Amino acid sequence: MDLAYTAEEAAFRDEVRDFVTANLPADIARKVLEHRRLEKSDYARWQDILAKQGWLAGHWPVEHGGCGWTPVQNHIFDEETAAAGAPRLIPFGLNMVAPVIMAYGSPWQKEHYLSRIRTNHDWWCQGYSEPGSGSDLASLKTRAVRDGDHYLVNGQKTWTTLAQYADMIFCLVRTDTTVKKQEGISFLLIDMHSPGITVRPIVTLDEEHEVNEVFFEDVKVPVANLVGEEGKGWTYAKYLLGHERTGIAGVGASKRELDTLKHIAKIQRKNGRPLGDDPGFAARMAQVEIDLLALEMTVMRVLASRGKAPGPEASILKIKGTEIQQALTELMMEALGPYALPFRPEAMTLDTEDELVGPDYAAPLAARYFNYRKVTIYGGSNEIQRNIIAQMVLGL
Amino acid sequence: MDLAYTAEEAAFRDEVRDFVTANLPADIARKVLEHRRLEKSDYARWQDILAKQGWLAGHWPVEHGGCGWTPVQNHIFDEETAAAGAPRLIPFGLNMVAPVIMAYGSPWQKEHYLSRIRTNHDWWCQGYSEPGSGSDLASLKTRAVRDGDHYLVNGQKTWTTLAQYADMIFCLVRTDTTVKKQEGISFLLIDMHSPGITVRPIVTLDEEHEVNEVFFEDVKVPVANLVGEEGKGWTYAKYLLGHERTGIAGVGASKRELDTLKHIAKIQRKNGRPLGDDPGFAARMAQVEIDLLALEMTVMRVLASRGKAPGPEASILKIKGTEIQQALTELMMEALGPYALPFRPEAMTLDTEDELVGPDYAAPLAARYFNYRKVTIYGGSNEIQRNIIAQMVLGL
Amino acid sequence: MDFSFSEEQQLLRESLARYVEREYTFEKRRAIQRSAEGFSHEVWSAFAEMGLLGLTTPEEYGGYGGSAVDTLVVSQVLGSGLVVEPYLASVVLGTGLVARAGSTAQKESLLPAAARGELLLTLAHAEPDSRYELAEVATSARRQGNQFVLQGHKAVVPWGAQADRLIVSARTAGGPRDAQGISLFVIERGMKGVGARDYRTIDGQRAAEVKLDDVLVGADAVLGPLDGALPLLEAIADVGAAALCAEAVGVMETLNAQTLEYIKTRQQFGQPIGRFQVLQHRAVDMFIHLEQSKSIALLAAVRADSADAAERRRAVSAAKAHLGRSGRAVTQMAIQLHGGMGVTDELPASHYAKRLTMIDFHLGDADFHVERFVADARG
Amino acid sequence: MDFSFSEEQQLLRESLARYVEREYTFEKRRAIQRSAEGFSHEVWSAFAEMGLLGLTTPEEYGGYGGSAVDTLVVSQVLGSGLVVEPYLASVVLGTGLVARAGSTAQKESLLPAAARGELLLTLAHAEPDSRYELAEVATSARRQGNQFVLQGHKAVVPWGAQADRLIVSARTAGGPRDAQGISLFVIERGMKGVGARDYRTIDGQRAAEVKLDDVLVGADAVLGPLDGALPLLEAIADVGAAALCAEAVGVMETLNAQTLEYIKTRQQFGQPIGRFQVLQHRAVDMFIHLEQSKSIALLAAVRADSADAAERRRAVSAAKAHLGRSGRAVTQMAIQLHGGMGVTDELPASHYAKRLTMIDFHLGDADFHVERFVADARG
Repeated sequence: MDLAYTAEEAAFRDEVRDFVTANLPADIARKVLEHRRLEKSDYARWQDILAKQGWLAGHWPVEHGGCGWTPVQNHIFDEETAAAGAPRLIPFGLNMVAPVIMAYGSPWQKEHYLSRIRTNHDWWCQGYSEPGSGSDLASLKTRAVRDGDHYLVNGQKTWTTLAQYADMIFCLVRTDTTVKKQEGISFLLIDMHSPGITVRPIVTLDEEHEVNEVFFEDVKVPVANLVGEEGKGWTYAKYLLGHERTGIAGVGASKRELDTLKHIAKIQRKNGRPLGDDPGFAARMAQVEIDLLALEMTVMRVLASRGKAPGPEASILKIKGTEIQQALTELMMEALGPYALPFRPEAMTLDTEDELVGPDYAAPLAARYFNYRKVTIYGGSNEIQRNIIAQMVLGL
Repeated sequence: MDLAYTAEEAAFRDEVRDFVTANLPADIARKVLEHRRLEKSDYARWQDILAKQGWLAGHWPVEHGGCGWTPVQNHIFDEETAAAGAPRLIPFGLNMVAPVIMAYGSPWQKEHYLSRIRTNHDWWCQGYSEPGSGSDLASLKTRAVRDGDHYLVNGQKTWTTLAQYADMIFCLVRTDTTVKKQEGISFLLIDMHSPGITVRPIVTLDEEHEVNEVFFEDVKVPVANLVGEEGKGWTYAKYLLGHERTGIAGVGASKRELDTLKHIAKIQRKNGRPLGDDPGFAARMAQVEIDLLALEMTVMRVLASRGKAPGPEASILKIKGTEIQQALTELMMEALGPYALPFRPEAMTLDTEDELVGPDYAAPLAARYFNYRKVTIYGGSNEIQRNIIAQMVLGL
Repeated sequence: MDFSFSEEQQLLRESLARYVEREYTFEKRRAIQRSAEGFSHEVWSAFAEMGLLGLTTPEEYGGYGGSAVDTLVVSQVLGSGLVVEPYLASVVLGTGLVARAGSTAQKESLLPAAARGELLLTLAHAEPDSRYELAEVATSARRQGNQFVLQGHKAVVPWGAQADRLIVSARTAGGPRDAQGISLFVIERGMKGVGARDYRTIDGQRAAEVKLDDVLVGADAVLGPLDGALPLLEAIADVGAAALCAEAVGVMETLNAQTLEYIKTRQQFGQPIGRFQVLQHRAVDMFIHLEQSKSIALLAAVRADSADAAERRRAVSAAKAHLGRSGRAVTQMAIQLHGGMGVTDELPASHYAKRLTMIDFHLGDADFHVERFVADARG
Repeated sequence: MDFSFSEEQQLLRESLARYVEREYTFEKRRAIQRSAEGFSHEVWSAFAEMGLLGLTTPEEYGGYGGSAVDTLVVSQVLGSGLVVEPYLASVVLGTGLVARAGSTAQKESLLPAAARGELLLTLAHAEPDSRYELAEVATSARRQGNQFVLQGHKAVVPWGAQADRLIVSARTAGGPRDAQGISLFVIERGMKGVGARDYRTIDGQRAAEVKLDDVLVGADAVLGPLDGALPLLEAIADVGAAALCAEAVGVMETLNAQTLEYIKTRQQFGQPIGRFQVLQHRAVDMFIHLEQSKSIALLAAVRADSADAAERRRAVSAAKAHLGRSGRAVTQMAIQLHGGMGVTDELPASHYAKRLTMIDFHLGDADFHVERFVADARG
């Protein structure tokens, strides 16, 4: 039992920190730390910087062009970049489709797509959910019909995050309607620039545009873009979901947000004293901090015990991670008092400053609280995660 | 909209208060207020006093020998007696079997049993639950087979509160095994002194004896003791459950316990100051007080809107009432600090005082916290109550 | 004890509910919010015609002399329909203050016009660092001969840029947190030195930062007792808080109904999601919150007019704290039960959710009111 | 970073777990509890033989010089088996204090005997009004020549009537809540003026009120620095709290397993009640609490021995606060899922529930530790 980082890990942390200090653009960091809107170019700029360093896919195996970081190194990387205010890495290519391609993709897919992901060439998005299939993913209806050397895809995906920027989408599609629903699903890689694809924004309750509907009308997809075997899409999807859930604990980002919360609580006043000195508010902050401390240890335990592909226990990380994220947004909003009320989308960029309307950190926080209600819904709602644990871990 | 009591109600309150002040034995009140054990004789003495005054069944209709109190009067009576430290009235006769007999009993049953309940002659208990049928009450197995002018009863009931004192038990029994499970149930009134009945104590986790198993071995029950029709027991049981749930909000008793909690918090020290001055503890107490204030209003609204037999909405009263009761026991235990630990059953009587071991109110409180976990389980667990609301009120 | 509403109250509720249902569609609300002023003069006039705007105005000034229970009836319907118009600011707070403490001249000049919908009032009280503390006033009103010079910054003033008259609190004596020394002034929005920075609020309304820069007003602008306005502010804030509780109940009632409807219709795994026990129990918890909230909001409304300040404060703080917490809990469950749809702008429920959440931030949040409840009980 | 236990630790855990499973049946535990002393000398001797009682004793005094992580390993198994024997009092706290601060003479006279199971130690520190504050000591130790006269009342002393030696805190200087002026004394239970009122605790152990009435001790009874024992008390209390957290994890693990087993077998409505989604999610919440508790208890154990007091306090307070709350939550769910059976004396689960709940009341409850966590961070 030794909870200290090894000398190598400590050195790696220093290396990452130094790199981030030297290379993370200040304007991007400020946007992240102040909860402002990130443009496509912000993500792209930072991912290009990492790609140049060879770190965009640092956690990938060396054979696929990664650095073969250990899970602990990857955690350190997450933590350091998050702390400094780096944007999250868009996971759809790096952490979602890439593991599937590595495990089940054709040589060409590996050669072609993995290198383009690693070099930040393609922006990927995820085509899973449909209007009628949210939690019940296997009921999806988007059809892909084989027609010579390509498929014709028709249907609709929804809740597609940042599809408006995407070059590629990985999709679960139905290739066979005559078998059990899980068995008729295939996994396709589709060029978002293909004729027949329309992206329509979904505006969220904070009036932001982050998710989309994606419509497919007779979209031609080469058969070479089928991953693995036809009808095995469900297997690949489950494989992917396991990978998705580790990162979702979001410990690094939550630690940063906790610091921000403490900073805000120092500035906000209650009866002429810092809000952070209020025993009730301080206790609530401390309880989130304690939960987060426990979660961080739980993440490390999972990483230590399993290496890469976490089992259903990883659902815990999703549940606790998102609960903590929400608790932090809630406390930040509460901290503002009446200044939680102003809603000024123009303050989501760095250009428009207006010190008249409350402290400069205030404007995005209530909107962010509402936006973050999504985190217990997406990626398999927390109810679905609990069902998974009940069945797969507890045998209920 | 007028939330003031009428002049008549205010006068009634004064009358009850004066009577209780003059007639409630001080030793009994002390036991109640200090959470000590009540003996059979304590209950009996107080109920005799009320019976003599004609108030034991004050809320019964005049035609059955009651005073015909309105629901509001009954609430006032509850509140005043509870505040003064009167024991709760044992409900099994007064509030549970009596309404069933009034509604469905034979003239003889009404004449005979109602008068004996009203005069505190018979102590009743309830024969519903069985080892295999808790929440799933309708699956009960105790059999009653018709044999001439009597039934022969065989089987077992459990969780029978204070059966060790009881003269009578009302039982749900299976008289027909060939029909749908709800339709084969009948409602019998059984003399606890009958040959073939054995009562076996169940010791609870606080080492108290409050509940029992009751075994029936060829117990002869006259057919005259069948309530209503054979096979209609389920209907009567549901009728009864509706009645049980109004009182279970326990607002009067919870108000008294809240006062006790505040008293304790004034005496207990934290860092040399009264615990009640601690912002965190004070806020938790206040939140229970606010919940209770809301619940009292909800009870009054239910009473005002429906008069007597509450509908499924009354499940709210059970849920919130018991949650508040538990919150109060929890805060009391917490208030004690390390003095929650001593477990001294001998302190449950008034005789053995020992001021050395913590403040005099301390000894029963942790045991009481554990005992009170029962309140969200019995009388239809709170999960069952939520199922009822979901189905009957929300139509889910 | 009588929980029934009077015939007048029932009529009022029904006619308002009918109007809101027919005229105040969700699309119309959206258009109103996006308009320059953020509220609809047409709706406001309709409210005036229905007698809503003079509901609590004394009869001699063209109103109906109604009670806080009448306000509850109206506020609850406004909540159900998610009406954004400045009823709380102008009718409950503004008119309420003038009716309680105004001079005859002030009443004559303000009340009938406000009741007719021709004059919009608001209370400009909070300041950047005051949070919810009513006694915390740094804005100064310096005597200058027979006049006063106002200087300061009023924060998050509801409809501060739309109101015709602002009732501004300012310090005429004492230090920044003293109970004594606070006075109220009625000022015109267009006066020299009055600046209002208008913005939307996340719950669909408007507010403004109001800067007072050497604003010169006459002695006749003083509303109520000089130096002694705090009790008046406390009383009107409680009336306002009770109205907010009633509005919250209306919002919650609709939000619950929408959520119930959604889980009864949304199909997953071959059945409506409302068949899943976990979601059923969540819906039950929402229902219990609603019933308890109705109860405590009623108590607050009945006590809000009470001459006994302790009784009033106790009931209002209990209700506002309760609604703060139950509103938060219900909102979170409602969004979660709606799944992805719950976080879209397109769905009415998400707008109900925003209003229900943010009511906690008006006139004292749950923490504030729990603490006041505790402090008052300690005496 | 390495989460694995050493081979020795694994062996220790396995042999202790085997012993507890075979020998420490629930019925045997019940008999032990009902015995005059409330613990079993036979079990205690077995523990001595297994090396448990000298686990943290320095090697030169007949022990193994183990760490707080070793203590975690043992405590967790003791928790799983709901062992009542005075391990915490005598081995973790008593032996721990002597090993840290005792003179050579004290070590020689106490440690080997304690490690052999021949001498039972306890810490008599808390007082009737001190709640969980370690600096709050009113018991006095008045100098009388070369001796000290102890006077005071020590409250809820674990195994205070069974221990052979009590380590008593008393004030040799300063006022009742001063950090300076606290000293420790080793006294014999049978000394003149020492009275112990023995009683059971609700979590199945024993404690006593210890009255010190002019108890005369020599200067050689002083343990550790005169007037400066508070840091020592704080350090050992943290080691104890970390052990309690580990024990709580063991209790929780068994309680969860029992509950899971119950809902898988108990039939209602024609199926195991574990088929109901609401109960499933409750079981999942219990599982999540357990996993998070395991994590934080590990952190506390690793940091409990740390020379950096700030690091130690932070981890221990986090863990103890977490276990206090998660223990409470898990207990309540476990009892509820057991239905009526959950509140019976006959069921082992109810005894696990009592211990898990009451661990919060030993060495600082969740509120205490959250407040310490906050205060320390503020500095």
